[in-house]
Amino acid sequence: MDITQIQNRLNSLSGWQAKYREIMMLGKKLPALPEALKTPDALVQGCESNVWLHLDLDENQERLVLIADSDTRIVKGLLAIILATYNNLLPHEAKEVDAYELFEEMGLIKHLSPSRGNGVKAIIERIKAQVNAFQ
Amino acid sequence: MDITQIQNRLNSLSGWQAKYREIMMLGKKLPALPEALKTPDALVQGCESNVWLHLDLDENQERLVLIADSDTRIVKGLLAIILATYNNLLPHEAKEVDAYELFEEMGLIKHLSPSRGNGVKAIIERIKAQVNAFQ
Amino acid sequence: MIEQLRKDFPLLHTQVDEQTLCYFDSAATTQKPQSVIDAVNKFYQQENANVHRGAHTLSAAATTQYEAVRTKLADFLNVAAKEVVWTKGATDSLNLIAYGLSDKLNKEDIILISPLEHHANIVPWQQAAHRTGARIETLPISPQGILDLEASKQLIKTLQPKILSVCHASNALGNIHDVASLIDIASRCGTITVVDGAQSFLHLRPDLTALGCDFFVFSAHKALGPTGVGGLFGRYELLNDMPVYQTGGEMIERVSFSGTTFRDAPGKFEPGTPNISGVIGFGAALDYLNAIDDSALAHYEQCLYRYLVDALSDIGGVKIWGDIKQNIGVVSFTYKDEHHFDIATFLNTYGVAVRSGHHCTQPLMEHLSLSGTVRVSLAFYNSYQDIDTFIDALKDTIDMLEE
Amino acid sequence: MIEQLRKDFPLLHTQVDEQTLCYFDSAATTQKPQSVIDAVNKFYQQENANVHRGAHTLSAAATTQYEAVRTKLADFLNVAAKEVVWTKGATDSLNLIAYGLSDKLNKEDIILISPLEHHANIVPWQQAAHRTGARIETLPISPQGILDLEASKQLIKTLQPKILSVCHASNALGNIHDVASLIDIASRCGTITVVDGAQSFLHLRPDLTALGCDFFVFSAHKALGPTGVGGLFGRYELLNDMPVYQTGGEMIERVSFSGTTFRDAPGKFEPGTPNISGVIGFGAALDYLNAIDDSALAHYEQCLYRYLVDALSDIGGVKIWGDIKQNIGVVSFTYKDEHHFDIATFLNTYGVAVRSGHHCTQPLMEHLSLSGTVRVSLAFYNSYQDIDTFIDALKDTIDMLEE
Ligand SMILES: Cc1ncc(COP(=O)(O)O)c(C=O)c1O
Ligand SMILES: Cc1ncc(COP(=O)(O)O)c(C=O)c1O
Repeated sequence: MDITQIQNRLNSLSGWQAKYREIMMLGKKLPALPEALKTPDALVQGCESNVWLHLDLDENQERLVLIADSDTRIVKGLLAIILATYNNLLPHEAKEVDAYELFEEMGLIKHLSPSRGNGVKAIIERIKAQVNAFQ
Repeated sequence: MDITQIQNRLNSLSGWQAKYREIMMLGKKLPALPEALKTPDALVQGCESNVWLHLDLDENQERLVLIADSDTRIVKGLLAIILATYNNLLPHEAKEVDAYELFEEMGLIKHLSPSRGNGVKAIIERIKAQVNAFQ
Repeated sequence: MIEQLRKDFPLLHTQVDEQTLCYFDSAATTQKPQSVIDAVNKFYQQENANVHRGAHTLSAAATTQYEAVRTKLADFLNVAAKEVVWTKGATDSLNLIAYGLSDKLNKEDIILISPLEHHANIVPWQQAAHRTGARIETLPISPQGILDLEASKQLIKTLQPKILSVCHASNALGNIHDVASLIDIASRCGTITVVDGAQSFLHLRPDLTALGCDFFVFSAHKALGPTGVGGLFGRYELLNDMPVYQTGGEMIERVSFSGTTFRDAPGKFEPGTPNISGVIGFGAALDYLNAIDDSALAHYEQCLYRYLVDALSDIGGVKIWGDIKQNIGVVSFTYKDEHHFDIATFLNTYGVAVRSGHHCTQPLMEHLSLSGTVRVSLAFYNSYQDIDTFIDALKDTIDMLEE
Repeated sequence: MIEQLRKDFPLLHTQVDEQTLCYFDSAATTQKPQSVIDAVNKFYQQENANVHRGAHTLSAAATTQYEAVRTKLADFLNVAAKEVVWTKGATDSLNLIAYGLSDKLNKEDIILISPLEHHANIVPWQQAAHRTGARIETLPISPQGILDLEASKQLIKTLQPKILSVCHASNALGNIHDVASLIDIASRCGTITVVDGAQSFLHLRPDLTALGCDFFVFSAHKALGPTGVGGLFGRYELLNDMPVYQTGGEMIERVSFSGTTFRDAPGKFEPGTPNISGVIGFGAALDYLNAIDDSALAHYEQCLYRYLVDALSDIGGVKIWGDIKQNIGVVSFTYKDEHHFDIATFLNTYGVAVRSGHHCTQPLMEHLSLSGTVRVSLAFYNSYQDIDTFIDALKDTIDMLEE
């Protein structure tokens, strides 16, 4: 599913039970990160649970490739949304995207606990910083 | 005025303006303590304003003689009531008297600020302690 | 009875996310009866004034009320009013005590605590140890998280600690500790004993004279009272002997640039304007507690707790941590390897409010090899219906996780 | 406008001892508008939960609200939210700062304060001086109790103090200090500047970026807010650099028996459960202040103050202390040699609530050779009628004393 499909799907569901279930399912589809890649420098600071994130350019050194994992299913689902947003974009395209705003549009930020919301923000900030470093 | 007269007079007055005025007037009738008698050991601890108190037996070593002063007029008035209660009693009579209760009966304790009420208590405690020491 | 009492707590009847709320986070903070809310309200509407040294009627009345609550609390705990100090809460109280006792510590000394302590009963002692060179040692607990009482007594005798500080009941697991018997041994060793009563105040209503401790701390917000207020009891001689902690107005006898003198306890530990409305609201909480039959209430809480433990035990994969025999009504559990946060988040979508995480007891979690648990903490205002709702929601959650 | 605003304060309409209340003790604590009382009420009835790390909706909402007030306050003071620490009040804030800056002091250093300070801005520095060997010096003031600004600037340059801590406005006399110009000089000497804003917060609404101070402290209860809460601003670098003060839950990053690490500011200074309802109530107070035209209000307060000063000056034997040109609306007076307590007690029988005594400024009183004063402190919710009532009551009182 691309990000628009995810967005439509989440918006179509009523009630937080269904939405969180869907988010969790998105997480399930994300492959687990090999233990070897769960390195300290891949850990995103500022998240309550563990979040590991790697961001790189593809073999042509063109488009973004992100892989990520978390020890909680729901955060992993949130990561799936973030990855769907950024994966495969050109760096200059990624600069135009504001995933946090997207989360806000879906009403997710308002419903997440503030520390969880700050975690999402920390992940997105980290992506932005790395994308900027590519240019 | 003896203590019963004072009590009757205060009870007959309505309103705290009149009562405090009367209390102050009682204080005015109390002679000032000579400066030489305002000694540190005459100072009663636990009062917000300065209160000096001397308690002794009369020349026949029989009846209580109290002299006291304060730098505030109202406390001096309260002292006048306390002195009227204890002066001229035999020590064993004084032991039966509870001046604090008397103040409570007149509604004065309830109306005094708590620290002022504690001051009155401290004065009475001191008198009691000294009276006990006589026996 | 309980149906009647539940009516006194307005928050229990609010809807959260269009769900009826099942509040299971009373160990974090309790809900407040209407009478407490009203007392705070009335104070601000009709009685608001600063306390102490005010000559006007409002100030005198506020002071009288404020001091009357001190006496009420002292009666509740069976100690003297002058042994009660008002603070910001249990954390503030423990900091005051750990600072105040530092003078008595040197690098030969041991501070003995349990591995079950809340961070508030660990870190201030670490700071005191750091300042003085004293050493922190911990009491023995089982792999399950239960204090080994006999071995603990033995350890106290062996170590002869200068200070023993333990919780009366664990906030993470709910375990009740037989602090009286620990204090009994410790006192004979000349140990100063501190009891963290944050969790026991409401559920066990301790008689401090019977417990025999030297210090006891609590937070009002965990016992039906307002936030931002708590207190401590200190045996007068020890209490008054401690150096001043925070300084400022009210707590002084005389200030001058050549030297300042302080009042006696409790005054010397209460600088500045106190949380007047908080204390007065807490007075209403004590009135509320005094008005209900506490043995009936304790019995009900225990029945509720049994019902919860039994229902949870029937669910395969659920593991309950801690002592389920002596417990104030807190269930800390894990389900297989699922993350506590996922479970709590799903439960919340059913209106079930639980807490998840380390519960400010990281050393304990480390001991249990857990990143955290889901914690269901009960109070007398919970109903059997609440528990049924929780169990149903948990089953749904598990189904979803297992999908 | 004022008649309208007065309606917002329920306490102003209560009767005390069958008299209509004239409340002139706002420097001790202000009255609260209904919206603040309602916010506290609503929190306990519908929103009560503990903040931080809670996965459930109520806890998340309480956390969001609590942190939003931090931002609101930061905006009010024109600083960043992470530079704001919540405390129990101004006294707690000053203790935190005096402790936190002690590391920077040694026996060569000078802490410079004014003789007009409240005990809360004296005694914590005396304690810091005691710990570190630093010396306390005071700024020059006139026999009348007015800071000599030029001589003060000169003294700062001469002494090159490590710390300068002065009140923005005096609680005993109401004098407003030109702290900006003192800070300007001090900063150039590398001095750390602390402003006690307990009295200025409400009346002067300081812009801290414009003032340029390193630290600023205040109490909510003196600015329409609840009791038991206050805060401090600290320039981030300096703030974060200070060692932790109180320790416990929330303020830690990781606790273990082998060592504990702490969060960054402001978190590291906020252990334990905060005064959540207090902060939320204070948020409503800030909303209230933000909604009214503050220049109109300040103008009104000044007119009221002039009216009061003029009326008092007409009474023979009355002496007003302090600076009547730059004043937040506090009149401290004596009448001949009469005791302040007698005057305040008589005024109280007319429903006039004033404060009498040393106002927690004993060194100032000593300087003025007074045992105390009668203090009339105004707020924007006072009326001209209040002042007329006071003046009449004072005249009656004087007649009685002169009888
Ligand atoms: C100038 C000043 N500083 C500090 C304080 C202490 O404030 P609080 O008692 O709220 O801690 C006060 C309050 O009286 C004050 O007026
Ligand atoms: C056992 C225990 N001790 C201390 C505390 C700290 O209490 P507070 O956060 O109210 O200061 C708590 C609260 O979580 C607790 O449960």
